[in-house]
Amino acid sequence: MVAKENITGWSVQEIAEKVANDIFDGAYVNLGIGLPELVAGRIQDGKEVIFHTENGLLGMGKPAEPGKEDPELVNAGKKYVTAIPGAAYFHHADSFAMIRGGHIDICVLGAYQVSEEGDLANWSSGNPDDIPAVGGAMDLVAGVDTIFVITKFFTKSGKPKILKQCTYPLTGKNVVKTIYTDMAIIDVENKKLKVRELAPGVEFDFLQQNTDAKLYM
Amino acid sequence: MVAKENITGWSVQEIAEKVANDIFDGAYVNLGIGLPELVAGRIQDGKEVIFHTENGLLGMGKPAEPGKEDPELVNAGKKYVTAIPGAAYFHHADSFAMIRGGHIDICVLGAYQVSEEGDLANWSSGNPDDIPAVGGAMDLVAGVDTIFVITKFFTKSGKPKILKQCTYPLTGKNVVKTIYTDMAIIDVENKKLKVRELAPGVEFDFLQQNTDAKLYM
Amino acid sequence: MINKIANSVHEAVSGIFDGATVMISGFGEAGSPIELIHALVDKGVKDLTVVSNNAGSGHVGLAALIENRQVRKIICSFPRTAISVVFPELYRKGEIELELVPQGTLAERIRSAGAGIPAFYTPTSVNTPLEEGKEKRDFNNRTYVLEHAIYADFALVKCAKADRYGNLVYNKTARNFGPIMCMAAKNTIVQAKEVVEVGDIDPEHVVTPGIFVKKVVEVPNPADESKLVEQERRYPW
Amino acid sequence: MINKIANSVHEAVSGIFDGATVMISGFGEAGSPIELIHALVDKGVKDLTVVSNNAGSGHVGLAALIENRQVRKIICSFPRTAISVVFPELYRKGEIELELVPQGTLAERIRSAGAGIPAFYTPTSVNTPLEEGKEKRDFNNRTYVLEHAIYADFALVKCAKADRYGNLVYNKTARNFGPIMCMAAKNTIVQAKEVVEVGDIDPEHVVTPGIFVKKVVEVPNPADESKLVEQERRYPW
Repeated sequence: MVAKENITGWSVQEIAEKVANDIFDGAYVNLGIGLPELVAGRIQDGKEVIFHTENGLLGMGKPAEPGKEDPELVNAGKKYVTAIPGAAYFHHADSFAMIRGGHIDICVLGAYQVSEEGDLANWSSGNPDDIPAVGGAMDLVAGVDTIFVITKFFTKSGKPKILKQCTYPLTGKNVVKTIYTDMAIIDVENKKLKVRELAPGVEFDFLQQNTDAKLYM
Repeated sequence: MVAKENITGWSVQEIAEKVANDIFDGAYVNLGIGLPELVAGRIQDGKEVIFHTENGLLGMGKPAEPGKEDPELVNAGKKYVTAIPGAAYFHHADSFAMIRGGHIDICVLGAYQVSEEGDLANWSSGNPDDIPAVGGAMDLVAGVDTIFVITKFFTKSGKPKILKQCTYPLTGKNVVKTIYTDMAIIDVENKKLKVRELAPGVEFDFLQQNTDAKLYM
Repeated sequence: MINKIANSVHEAVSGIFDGATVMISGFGEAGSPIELIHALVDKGVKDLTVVSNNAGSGHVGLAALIENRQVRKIICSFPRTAISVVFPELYRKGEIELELVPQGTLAERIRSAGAGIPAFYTPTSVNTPLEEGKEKRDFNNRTYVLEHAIYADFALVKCAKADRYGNLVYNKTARNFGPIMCMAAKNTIVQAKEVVEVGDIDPEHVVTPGIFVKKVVEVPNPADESKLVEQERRYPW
Repeated sequence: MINKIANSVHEAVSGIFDGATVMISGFGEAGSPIELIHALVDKGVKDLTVVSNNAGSGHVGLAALIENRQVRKIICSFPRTAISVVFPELYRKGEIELELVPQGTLAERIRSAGAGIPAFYTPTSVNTPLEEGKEKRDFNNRTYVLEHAIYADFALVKCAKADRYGNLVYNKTARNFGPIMCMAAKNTIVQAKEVVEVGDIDPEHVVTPGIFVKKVVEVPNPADESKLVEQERRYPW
């Protein structure tokens, strides 16, 4: 059996590129905070993808250049961004109408845990000492049909993030379509986890041995 | 007993002026179609009143001058109007948010019938051959606190419009605050009709004899 | 590349099918997408459910669509106007169905569909004949009725300016139902007086963001419905 | 004559009372009416329920209001940020109440209050711990929860331009909760970077029509919250 430490898998930029590959030309996409933000930079030339940020902007552009930050032009992670030509600003109720109303094609989110059936936990560790904070995560998983998760396969302490059952409080049930990790790309099909692609040097058995979720090839 | 035919009462312009007197400076006012439209022209100098038309304009101005009509600038009665400086356009859901959300101060409506308790019927004769059409009337009486009715006291066939009970289908129950007619101004107070002012030559007894609603002086 | 521009009104409405629910913007003639409606008359699809504030005037636009027997049912607030002749006649004969909805409830039901809200409570119509069949419920000592979202397969909308992303701005009170119908329909088809370059509409001034729009067709000189009615024109002419 | 212009932030907030529910616009610092909040700190009213997306950063703005023990309860979606220190401390001590609401539900509950909708159904939070205590109901084979409008006595809002009628336009993503909070509160108090003449804002571009606004005060050079936090400033200074 291969030790985890000896497997590098894909870099986060490579994972982001895999996600970007699955975003179609013309898609309206919402990117969560953290790893998902990398996806914007990996969209292939020739594809026109419109990024939505739930704090009221459709047509989010690149991060603001140093010295050109505008504190009134930020993304959902409160980072300074820009707007592309053809962008639109709107208020929060209209922004979440886009989300809840099913108008966003794809949402890419980070995860604490994903279950065998595509349940997602990404807002609370359930630790009573933590300050609970949910933001727009629950609205996104409830409103957007295609939820991609981008995450490392293991937590920092080496525990799998893909589990038979989530132990953390859920963000949504049966919502994840595909999980993009450094080890593999895994689709959730009819409440089953199907490994679509393995990172170089990663074997199916290694993955299966490292999660109590049942994986299919 | 005085015959109806011999009583002239107030002119429609005079009634409109009485309504205008009761509209406070700074009020947001919605005017119904027909007689209510006369009120706009009678607002006293020095008062600034903002007119709302439910098809998406706050700050409706005077009727459009002949030759300057814009088919895309109309009021709720589909008449060509103008917009004042400081006006705002918005869509129908926002417009009715203003109405339903209680933001309009006063609404002036026409009436088929008003009951003793302030019920209003102004959208349907109940005749099965008539094409039913409700427009914004029910939203207005449900959403605006102060509903003024401006109407002739008698129908064209000489029947009273103020009745113990409305016989036509209701627009709303217990909604009318004041009824401005050619014969008198009548307030609805605690579900009772109190005559506030009689037109010149009109006696209280004459009014009482011409309606089955109980009137108070 | 995103390019929602269609080459003709006929191309724009080509996907509309028999039995579809079609929202049509406009408050009377203001904002009514008359050229798109006429393309739909040409197409001849039937059994439509139309959602629109009014039921058309004279024998053009929505009235022509109804007269051509393409509309099974209309959901609207005010089908009666002085120059509405087609709808009243068919309605009296029992040949078209009517769902009469208070105007604000109509607007909110449309907006709700676009916003992913399946149902909401409103005070409008309580204690009137239009509360009939509706579930009632009290909140804070006031009675409300439950109203359901109106979803549509298509929306036909008129606007002033559009770009290839589908960003729209409107003209004056012709805005009316346009923005919320764009939100509520699966496929929103827009006729714009002018198609402009991406970036020409200030992001602060966009009224309908392109996400709500599927197709845009430029109609630089739309017909003036009231003039056509005055001239007693009939479509198809 | 309509003149909603107040002479100072202190005059603008003078009507706010102990126990009031106060909405505060902003998404982080973008759109946060920091000068109005500081005026409220100066005023010292207590037992406030604050409705705001976040719970403040550092020791200025909303964080200063909380630190000054004026807030009994906060209704928000995201009270946790890297530089949020005041709220977490009081929350852990049990000295401030939190109602955690998903961001879209928060926005829709605010908008509903402004639109006269007492309650609506949404799919958000179903099958999560945040559905707890909420009524559930199925529509078209999907489960939704019932959510209630959030009404407020006051709203404190920041915008870019305003006129004496209270018409407002915003700047970029600082718009966020401003327009809907203006609708939801009985008394909306706005700080504008610029007060312009009536007629200077194009009626097509007005985002918040004056009907939703009670008072406007010009604050030409609002503080930059993130800079104050960086400088470790504390209010009152």
